[in-house]
Amino acid sequence: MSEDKFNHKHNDKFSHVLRLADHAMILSQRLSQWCGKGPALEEDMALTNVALDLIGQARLWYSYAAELEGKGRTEDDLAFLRDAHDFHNFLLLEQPNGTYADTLMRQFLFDTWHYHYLQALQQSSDQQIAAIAEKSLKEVTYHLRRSSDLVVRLGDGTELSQKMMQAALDELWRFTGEMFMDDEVDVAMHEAGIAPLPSQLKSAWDTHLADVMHAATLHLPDASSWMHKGGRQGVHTEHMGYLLAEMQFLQRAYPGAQW
Amino acid sequence: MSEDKFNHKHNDKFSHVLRLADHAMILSQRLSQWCGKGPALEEDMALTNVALDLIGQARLWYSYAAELEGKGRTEDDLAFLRDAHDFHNFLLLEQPNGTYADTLMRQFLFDTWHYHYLQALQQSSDQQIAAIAEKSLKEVTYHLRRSSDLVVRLGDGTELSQKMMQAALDELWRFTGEMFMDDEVDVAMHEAGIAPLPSQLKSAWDTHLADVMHAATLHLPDASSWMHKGGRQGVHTEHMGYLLAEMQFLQRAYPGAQW
Amino acid sequence: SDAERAFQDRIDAGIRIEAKDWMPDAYRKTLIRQISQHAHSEIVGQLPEGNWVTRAPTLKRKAILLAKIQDEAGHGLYLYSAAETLGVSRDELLADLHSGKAKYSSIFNYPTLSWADMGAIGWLVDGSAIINQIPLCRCSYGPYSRAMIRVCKEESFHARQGYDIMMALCRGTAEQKAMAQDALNRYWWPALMMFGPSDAASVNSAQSAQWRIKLFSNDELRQRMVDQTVPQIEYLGLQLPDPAIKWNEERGHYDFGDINWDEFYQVLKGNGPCNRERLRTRVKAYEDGAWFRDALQAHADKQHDQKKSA
Amino acid sequence: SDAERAFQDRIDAGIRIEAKDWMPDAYRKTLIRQISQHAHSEIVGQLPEGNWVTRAPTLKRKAILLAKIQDEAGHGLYLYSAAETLGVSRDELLADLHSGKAKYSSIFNYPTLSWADMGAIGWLVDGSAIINQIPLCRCSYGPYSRAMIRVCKEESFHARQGYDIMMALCRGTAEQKAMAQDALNRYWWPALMMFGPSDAASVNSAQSAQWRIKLFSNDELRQRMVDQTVPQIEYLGLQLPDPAIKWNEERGHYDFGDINWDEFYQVLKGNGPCNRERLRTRVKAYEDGAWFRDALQAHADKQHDQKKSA
Repeated sequence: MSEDKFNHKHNDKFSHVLRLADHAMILSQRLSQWCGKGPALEEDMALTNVALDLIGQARLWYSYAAELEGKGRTEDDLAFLRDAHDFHNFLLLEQPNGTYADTLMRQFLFDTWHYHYLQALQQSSDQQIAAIAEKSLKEVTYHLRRSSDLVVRLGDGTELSQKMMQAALDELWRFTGEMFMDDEVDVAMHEAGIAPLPSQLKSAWDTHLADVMHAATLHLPDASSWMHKGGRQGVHTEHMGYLLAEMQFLQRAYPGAQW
Repeated sequence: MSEDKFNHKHNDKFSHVLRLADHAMILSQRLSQWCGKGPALEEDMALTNVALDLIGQARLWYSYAAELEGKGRTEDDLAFLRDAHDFHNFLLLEQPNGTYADTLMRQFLFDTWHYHYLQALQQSSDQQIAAIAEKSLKEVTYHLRRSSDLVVRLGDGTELSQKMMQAALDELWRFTGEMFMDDEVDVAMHEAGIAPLPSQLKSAWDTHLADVMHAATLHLPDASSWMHKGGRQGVHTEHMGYLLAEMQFLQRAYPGAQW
Repeated sequence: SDAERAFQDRIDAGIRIEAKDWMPDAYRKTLIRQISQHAHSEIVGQLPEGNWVTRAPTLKRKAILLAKIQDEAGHGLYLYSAAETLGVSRDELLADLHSGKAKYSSIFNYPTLSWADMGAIGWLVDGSAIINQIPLCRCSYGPYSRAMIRVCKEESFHARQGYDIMMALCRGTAEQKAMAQDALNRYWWPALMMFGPSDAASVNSAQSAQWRIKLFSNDELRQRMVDQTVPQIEYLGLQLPDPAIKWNEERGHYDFGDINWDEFYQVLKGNGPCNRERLRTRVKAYEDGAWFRDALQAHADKQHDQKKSA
Repeated sequence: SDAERAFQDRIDAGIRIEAKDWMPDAYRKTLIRQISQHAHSEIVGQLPEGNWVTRAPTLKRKAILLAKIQDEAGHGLYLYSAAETLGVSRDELLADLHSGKAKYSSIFNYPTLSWADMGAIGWLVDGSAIINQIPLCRCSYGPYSRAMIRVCKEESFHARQGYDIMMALCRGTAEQKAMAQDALNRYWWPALMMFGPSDAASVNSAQSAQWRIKLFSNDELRQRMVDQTVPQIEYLGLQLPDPAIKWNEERGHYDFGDINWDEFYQVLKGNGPCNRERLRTRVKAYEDGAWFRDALQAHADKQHDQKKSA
């Protein structure tokens, strides 16, 4: 464990920004594993585009987090030199790509949260956060439109595609709960007028999900089913360590080198 | 690239021992990926046992290599702090596990080489090398007996198993050529009476392969087909980087720590 | 019945029941359930450790971990064999595991998130297992008791090796010590839960006690684990993972906090962090291995036919 | 025939041929082969770079590499579209790729073994591609020439980015510089081979030249690449990857060593280091994606039916 987890609890704004960075970073990393292997050329391009948008957003958030921290760390230090327990992304985002149906469903479930969260974040009392949110929202609006559209077309496609999309939804559902759990960082951010409470976004998320799933002829899993949590607190799934070992190899193997 | 590749060319004995260490290390690493996932409990135990033997051998070779180098590096430094281009194992050994048929065929092809190489190495003019070879040979004799036996039983098993074993053989064949290519290190070692020339082992290898494949009702691929090479010179396949990123993570992420 | 009375008399006299002896159906069934659950735990228990074997930080640690995982497969073998003496095949037992009908220890549904978890598992999980199993070396069913003797011997090695990993981390860098603390915090409660529900909520205990296949209550064993482990935590210089832990002079035991039984039952129901992954991995291994087992059988049949016709 | 003569006259007059124009069958076939081979190269070419995108050393480099890979998919799209104007579908072209009937640039059958390879590919491979393609911006077939104009514009970015990676490595640590040298050594000869066999061994060149779909000989373009690259190597402070490289005052060009054409033909025959992996990856991607493409089609059909019945 690095110092992050133990010494920075006081710095809630740093934690908050870092979480947003980690969400974008880890999902971008997963998406980039599809490069050149998508189901159609147009899809390869679109998915790479989302990965690119997210890495751009991660860079903005990491840079701001580094500034807030004020210890001279860079965006690359934050991305490449923290171990798993210091990453604060949702468990959903680190899940393996699975089939393309799993990848798209993961994207849709996150895009819906991301869209509503950024929308609220535009009203942040922190000008920098509001500005990054506004810029990101332009991209995420497109991400959400795209993934919603694909979920509908693939849900209401063939028998096989419906089955695959339903299986993806059922598989990933247990990771959606933590997106709406408020913790002390959230409460502090909300009280400071910096960010919305995640729990406040749940009904908008539910509504969009219900609409899309209806059009997609997919069934929403039981809302009361057991939900996993821990990602934002640094308690991940076993997939996270492998993801980072690969992602961080060069920075770890050649410490201090400029690239 | 570290200094290894560029400054140690003169130290042929170091290179030679390091190659033996790397063969054992990398194959052991691949085998350990099967832990708890084998096709039968007895098989899990046996395969883990081979992985254990190999890691034991790797430790002996690395320790001796470190001693020969005389720069204060340890067995762990050699295993965990070199990048891919400084590893000198056969390409065959770094290939992904594939199906269990692929794993067994890779094992058999290597065991046959390993057995004959170690047997010759017992006569090394270097006492330490002869001693490690003798100790290793006891284990490898069992490895070869086991993998030969399994190749026969699975080749001459069901239609499916025969097909799978044949496919494994066809797939891995192109990596067997470099086991018998003499390079400058081999020539120097041979001239010093330290090791056999790899090319000298080819006919014993061929004979054992022919016997086993005959009993296994499998067909040997064309002997003149194109062979890949490069592993012993540090030019690997794309799989190697991923294998090392995973294997070396902790040593890289926590430099200098004692475990 | 007379047979049942005679059976219980033998048990009370400390005479071992052997496979060929008459035994009540319920005794047989309870044993099959208990032994197979234990066997399944050994097999599934390879997975959380297998998760770090490719990332072990030194060659020596890697070798020790490999040997441990190999031992676990061996324990699985003894235990399936012990269960088989009761007239059930390994394939039947595995089918129950794969369908979710049979259970394995819930502890293996927790993820291994750092190298320190290899220490915590050896120390706390094998430690608890030993406390559970030592009494079973004296249980009434001969094949089970003999299997337990072998298992316990090896597991005490594993527990010591786990503690050794923790020691190295606690003597290491601040980051390493934090890693050890985190592993202790995450594994402490699940390890306590390994002893099962509290006596008040425990079913079938009385009958099992009478049959001498359960020799101490869950709560007694759990207390033994806490009493044994707290001084070890202190020796490591780690913080206690439960603020309620306190020496109770009067009881001569450590008091400790309330266990979150809701979590226990959620994990049991399949909602633990890794239930799906663990079972899926085992089922996949078994299904992917079908061709292999079939082929060995087919080859053996061919050999047999050849011998007959020769 | 008259049509053929008129066709050739238009070409000689520098007038572009368009999709709807009459053209000789052989012209059409040659173009389909050439354009689709180029398209396939873009698609397969994503893979060696995709191999490092998850391991890029900085966020900025990762973003640049992602953008490059995306551009390549885009080039594939333009080029398949250009080929489609000649009356062949993308699925037919892909089927030929997957069966091994159609080729792609052999350079992508070499492995990417270090981060420096991302530099070498941008610099040497895209650099060579541009030298090949710039003349094609003026080729006789309109859709192809227009696609080439777009492609070349983006590829000159890629080449510069690749050189920038090499610069950073050569200014970096000794290890980084060694990495750059190693990448140059491994990619140099394959990059020279990208221009195809030497003119003496080249088939169909005369006809293609007459049709203005091949405007310079392989050897001319190869010489251009060497002349352009040697000073860059020197500027980077790297050693020349070929001891025979030497400025020839008389020719006004660099001399260089003999190319190992045996290796070239082996790679072409499928024996390159990664031929199997690359093709297998693409075939798997296509097959795994069938459900996706089918579903989008099925959905579109449903929408269409609804509109009709509404």
